[in-house]
Amino acid sequence: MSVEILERLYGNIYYLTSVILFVIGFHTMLTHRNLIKKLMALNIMDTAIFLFFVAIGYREGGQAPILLPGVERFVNPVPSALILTGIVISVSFTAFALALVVLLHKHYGTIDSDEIIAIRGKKYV
Amino acid sequence: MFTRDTLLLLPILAPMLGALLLLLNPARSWLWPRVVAVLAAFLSLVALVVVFNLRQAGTILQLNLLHVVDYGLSFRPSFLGVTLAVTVAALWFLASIFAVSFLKSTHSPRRFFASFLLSMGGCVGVFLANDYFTFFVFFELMTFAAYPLVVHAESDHARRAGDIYLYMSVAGGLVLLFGILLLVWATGTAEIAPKLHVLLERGVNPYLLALMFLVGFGLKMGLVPLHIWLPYTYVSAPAPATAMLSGAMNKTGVYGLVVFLTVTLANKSETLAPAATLVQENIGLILLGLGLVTMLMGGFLALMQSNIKRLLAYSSISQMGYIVLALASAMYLTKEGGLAHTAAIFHAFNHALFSTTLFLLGGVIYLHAGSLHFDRLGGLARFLPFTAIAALIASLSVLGLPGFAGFGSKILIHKALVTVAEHGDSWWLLMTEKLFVLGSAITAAYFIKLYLGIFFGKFKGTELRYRQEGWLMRAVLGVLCCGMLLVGMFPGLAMRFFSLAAEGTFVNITYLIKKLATVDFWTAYAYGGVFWPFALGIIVFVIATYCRFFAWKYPKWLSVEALVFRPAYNFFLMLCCLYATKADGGICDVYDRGGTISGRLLRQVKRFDDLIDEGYEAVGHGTSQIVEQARQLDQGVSRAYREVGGQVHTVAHGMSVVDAAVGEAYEQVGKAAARVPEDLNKLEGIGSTASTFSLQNVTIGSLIVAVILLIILTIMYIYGGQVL
Amino acid sequence: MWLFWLFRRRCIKVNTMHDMVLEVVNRLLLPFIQLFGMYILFHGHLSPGGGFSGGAVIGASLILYSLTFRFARIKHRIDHDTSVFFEAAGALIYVAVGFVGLFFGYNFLTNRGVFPLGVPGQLWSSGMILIITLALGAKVSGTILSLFQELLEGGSDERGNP
Amino acid sequence: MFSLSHAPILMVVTLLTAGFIVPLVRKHLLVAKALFLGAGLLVTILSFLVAGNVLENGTMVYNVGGWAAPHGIVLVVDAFAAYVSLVISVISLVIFWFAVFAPREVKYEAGYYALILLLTAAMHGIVMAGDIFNLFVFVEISSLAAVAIIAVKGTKESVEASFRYLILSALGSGGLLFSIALLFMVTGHLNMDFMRQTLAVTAGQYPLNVLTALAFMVVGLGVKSALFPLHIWLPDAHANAPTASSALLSGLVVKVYIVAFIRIAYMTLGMELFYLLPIRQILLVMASLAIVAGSVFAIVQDNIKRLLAFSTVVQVGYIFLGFSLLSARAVEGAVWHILIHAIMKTLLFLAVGVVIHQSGYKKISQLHGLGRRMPLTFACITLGALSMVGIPGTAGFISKLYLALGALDAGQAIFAGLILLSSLLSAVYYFPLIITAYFGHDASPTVSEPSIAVQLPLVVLSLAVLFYGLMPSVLLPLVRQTAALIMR
Repeated sequence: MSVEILERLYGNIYYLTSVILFVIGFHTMLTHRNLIKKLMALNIMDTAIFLFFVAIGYREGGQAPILLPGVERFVNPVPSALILTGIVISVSFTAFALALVVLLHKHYGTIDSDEIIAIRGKKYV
Repeated sequence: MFTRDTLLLLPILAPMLGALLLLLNPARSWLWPRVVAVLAAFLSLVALVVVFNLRQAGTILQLNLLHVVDYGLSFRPSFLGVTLAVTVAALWFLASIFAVSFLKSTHSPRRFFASFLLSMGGCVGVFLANDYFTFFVFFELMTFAAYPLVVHAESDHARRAGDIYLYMSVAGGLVLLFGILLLVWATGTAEIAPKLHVLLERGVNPYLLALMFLVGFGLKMGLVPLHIWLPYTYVSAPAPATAMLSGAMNKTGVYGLVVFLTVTLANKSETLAPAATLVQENIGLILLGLGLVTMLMGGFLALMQSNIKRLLAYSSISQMGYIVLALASAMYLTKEGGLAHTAAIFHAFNHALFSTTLFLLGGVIYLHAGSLHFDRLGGLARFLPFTAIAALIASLSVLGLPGFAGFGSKILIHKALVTVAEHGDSWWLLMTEKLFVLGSAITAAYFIKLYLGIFFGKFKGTELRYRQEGWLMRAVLGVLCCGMLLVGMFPGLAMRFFSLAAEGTFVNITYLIKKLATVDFWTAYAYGGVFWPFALGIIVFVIATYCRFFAWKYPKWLSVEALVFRPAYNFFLMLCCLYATKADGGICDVYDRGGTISGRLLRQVKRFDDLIDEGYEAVGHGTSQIVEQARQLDQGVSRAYREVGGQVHTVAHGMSVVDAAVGEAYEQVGKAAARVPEDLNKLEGIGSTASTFSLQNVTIGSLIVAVILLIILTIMYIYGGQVL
Repeated sequence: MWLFWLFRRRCIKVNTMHDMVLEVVNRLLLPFIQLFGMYILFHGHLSPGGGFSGGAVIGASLILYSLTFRFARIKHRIDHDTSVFFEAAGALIYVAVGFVGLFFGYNFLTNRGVFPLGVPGQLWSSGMILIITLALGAKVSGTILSLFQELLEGGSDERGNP
Repeated sequence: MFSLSHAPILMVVTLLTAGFIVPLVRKHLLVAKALFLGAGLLVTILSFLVAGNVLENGTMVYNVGGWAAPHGIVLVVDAFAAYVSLVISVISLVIFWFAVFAPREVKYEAGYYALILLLTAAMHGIVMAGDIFNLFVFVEISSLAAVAIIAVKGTKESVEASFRYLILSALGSGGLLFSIALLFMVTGHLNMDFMRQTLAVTAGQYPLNVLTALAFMVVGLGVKSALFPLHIWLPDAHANAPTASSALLSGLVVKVYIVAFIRIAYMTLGMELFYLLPIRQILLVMASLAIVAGSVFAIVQDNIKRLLAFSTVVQVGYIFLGFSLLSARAVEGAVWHILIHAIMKTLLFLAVGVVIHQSGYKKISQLHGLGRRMPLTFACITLGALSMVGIPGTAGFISKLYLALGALDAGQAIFAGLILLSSLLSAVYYFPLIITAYFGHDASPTVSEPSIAVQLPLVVLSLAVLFYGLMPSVLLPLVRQTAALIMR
């Protein structure tokens, strides 16, 4: 029984890891008030999804899908290719967010979200 | 392209183009807006008369415009529609002439005349419409176009009146739209044609539909629970505008109600006849109650007013009660309701005449005496004899004395109610007739009050502004009075005419004219149908004066407004404020609670985190011990090396200089590296010590995302488990 | 990522340290890093890698360069405008290559039939892919460098003008 | 050589290329402006041609690089895509014009134009993308550009609002990517057509994947399109952006994500799922809440732009309501509303931006008597507001009519009532704007109308409001086809 569970866990180790990473990211996102940390959390979440995506295309013992003699087992190249794009997007998102944080720090003198709110005041109405 | 049917557009387009002309031309001339207004109204009237003549000759004009989506504008006036349209256009023409001299000194004449014309276009369009969509389009156009008329004075009172008018009208319009949509959905078309059987077949509740239309049209008419906008509006608008609000725009509501009740709620299927009759009778009974309440309440409230326009406004409400009574009788009597139906239309026509006259007269009085309050008026008969005579004719018309306009229609309504009582055979239907008499008596009472208060006694105001009415005003009032007298002198002729109009629309009946021919007004009068109320009215007036009833101001909390609308409005406002101030900033509040719980949860996770940290620390400690030992070993080895390599040492002395440089460099790097975490620490600030869970800004967003995600996931899993 | 120079502020001279070791080591390392980047770029169609990876490596090398040597000096060599230009040029070359297909009557970005395909496995093969990879490399390295410059300049401003 | 079949890719590429060239020529602002407007005009013409072609010959499929569907990247221009990209190109052209001629609000104009071009290109891409991953990429590009065009204003509030938007939007993208991963796992395809075919077979085998994907997608795209409880970024972001950005964001961007949602959820996952799962009810509830709560929030606003932003929340609710009612007329109404709300909200935001710039007043209570100082602008605002309320004869009436009739068709009269109720509420929050402007003492005699070039977009949009209110048949075939496509 327990062996079975372990086997299943092992079989889905990448998915499992990605979910755990995702949750870690979310946890950080929620609990930290520092904007930089929030961004890091965002990146962790992104990474989790990337891992998940790449894991879909992975095949045990597979190689890069280049037509060379002697290699017969390929991984699915599509997810990797997509994730490359995803990484680019993630990088630009992060960079942009960092630039905004710099601006925020210039305007408010802090990068703590609570303090920013306190300075800005609750202007909901 | 321009066939004879295009003629239908002219009466609508002429005033609208006039309004457009006024809006686009910013010339500040005195004459320009007035000339445009009168000419446009005249053009519209002439076109309508032509249409009316064609219709009488049997030609039915039909015009479909912009027929695009499923519903375009479509005009195909019924006989009734054309009749009322001509009436209304004539009144409008007269009122615009009146306005020319009345609005001598007021501001923004351009705005006034533009919206005057625009609402005229809307009003005429309503009467010419073939389907409810067209009807609704022009109905709304008229409502919105009349808004500037209401707030024309731009005083606080006017603005408040405008707000009430606007929001109630929008609400009423939307309810009406809902009704129309329901009708369209049920029957597939917005056409004005008998639909009751379709409704019954499709299982749509006809009462609900009737309720929606009743609210929509009743609001425009000022039926009792929906009447509160009416006094405010009528008081604040200038006299010609008020005259049209009451005399013409009110009639769109009446027309709509007539058309809906007698055409749309008519039945064409033989098999469904009993059910349809039941529905019609029930609606008739409900309307009977509504009409009575409106009539009596309007009358009582009018009795208590001390402002001419307010009194007339409540009088107008009361008169609407009469019309509803007639309509209710028509519904209740179904197949035999032709007479009642004719009575309703007839009375609507009469009301258009005399309420226009009365409100215009109110304007004259205001212009000359500078006030509308009885406290500041009196004895005007000496100064304004023409006005006094006109007012007498109009008042007697409202009362329905023989020879005046209201006479024929009131007799007919009375007859209809008597028929209802005979037909229904129950005590309270009999009471209806008695209450009708009472209502007439109250009408008589407040008109006596009005007349005595204004024209007799001593003048209580400060000074009279003008000595005489302008000749334009006199002409207009004279024409109107002549009209009223004519209608009053020959009620039979007028009735025959309106029965024709009724026959054109009211599909259930085929016998009308013959039966109506038997009505003899003058003998009916001899039976006391109208005389008694008048006598009773004098008694009521005397009693009321004796008991100082007029001085009695009913407490504010008693009014419908204070009882229903204001609490509702306040409640809504409170809801808005509570909801918006608290909720928007803190949907957070709700989430906050969820947040603390999840925060607690997360703290557990953090403890786990700490545990791992401790583990790392312990491992690190062990590692550092190992490293320490290794270092000692290393030192030993290096000592050995040093002993062995003493000579090498001297050789390498030169090298050591370089070594020192490198070391220094490293030190610098180290210092720089040390500075970086310091800076980072500074940046982090309190953030790093955030152990308490706080929800702000982005956090709220992400939390909401998470919560919604969880909710959706849960729901979907529950469902998905069942389905897939 | 030229969108960052929207947020560019006036640059203020930064006191960066002058370190011999770093300079020496970097002078040794940089050619190899860049060569490696070039390798990835040029073999984008033959082995794992390609425009983004190669461009990122080259861009990283440029960042390293500008971190190590004085900021002022990098301003002489690769200033912000240049990096922005590289970005835009990369993208435009990409589009231009795409249009070549259109001119020959094929679809946008068509490779087969327009460009000589060559023998698989050789460097000069697979048509336009190499050109595209190079263009992308230029774009990515330019972007990364301009990002870095952007953040640096924004940061300097943060200290300079409160 | 350039046959019409290339038009879809040309639309995207033109905008992108212009977006890359504009910052290069930033020293010559006149050239940049000309390029900016020229690209917009070209794309508008192309989108008209494409729409005509789609109406005539049916769906256009463009294989980028000559590779056909399952392996290559394809652009699919069906009626839906043609319709929405027509809306995007026309409205954005008007906004381009405004951005060029309106008073400056932004420091780096060329960069601002480039961002707008990029955003527009991405929107066209989202609409036309044939595979789900390219859709994602375009979604990301548009999100990034959308955040950027808020932040370029550079004020405290706008930076803060855009940061919040950025983070939430990134969260949303994460959700979307996750759902794409899950769907890819099940189907092995990224092309939407093939996905649908495969899903018909495999969805039953992996129900959990599909469900989770759907949930993530609702949340991911819900955040981006500001579906009610996820809307919290919107009011600040739209209220603090430069005028042209506000108009672009409220009028188009928010709706493009709805289009993406419809593409994936309705047209890829298939309608069968919607009848099986409660997703429709969830959307209905969220949309109704959006309509009611958004209206109530809007009522208490005094800041005009925030009022308009909350009104956008309401309108998004309308569109989702129409799509989730799942009756032909309701879907048609929602499709209408995409266009009509774009016209109305762009008009209102631009006009209000003009008013704010000319007078400096940001609050309704300050507007006393401005209607006489700026007659044309306020005439446009009045028309827009009347249309928002749904007065017959204006465009807003048409879509509300369709939505209400659709609700009745779906057998849920309560939603028809809801739509009418919200009409009343919107009267309550829009009319004070007009009334204070027209009726009241003249507070600021120095305020004057802006130049004719700035007013031109307002007039054009006002005429469009009237035009679609009176004769909506012009786009009707496209709308009908779109609705049929969605309801397939």
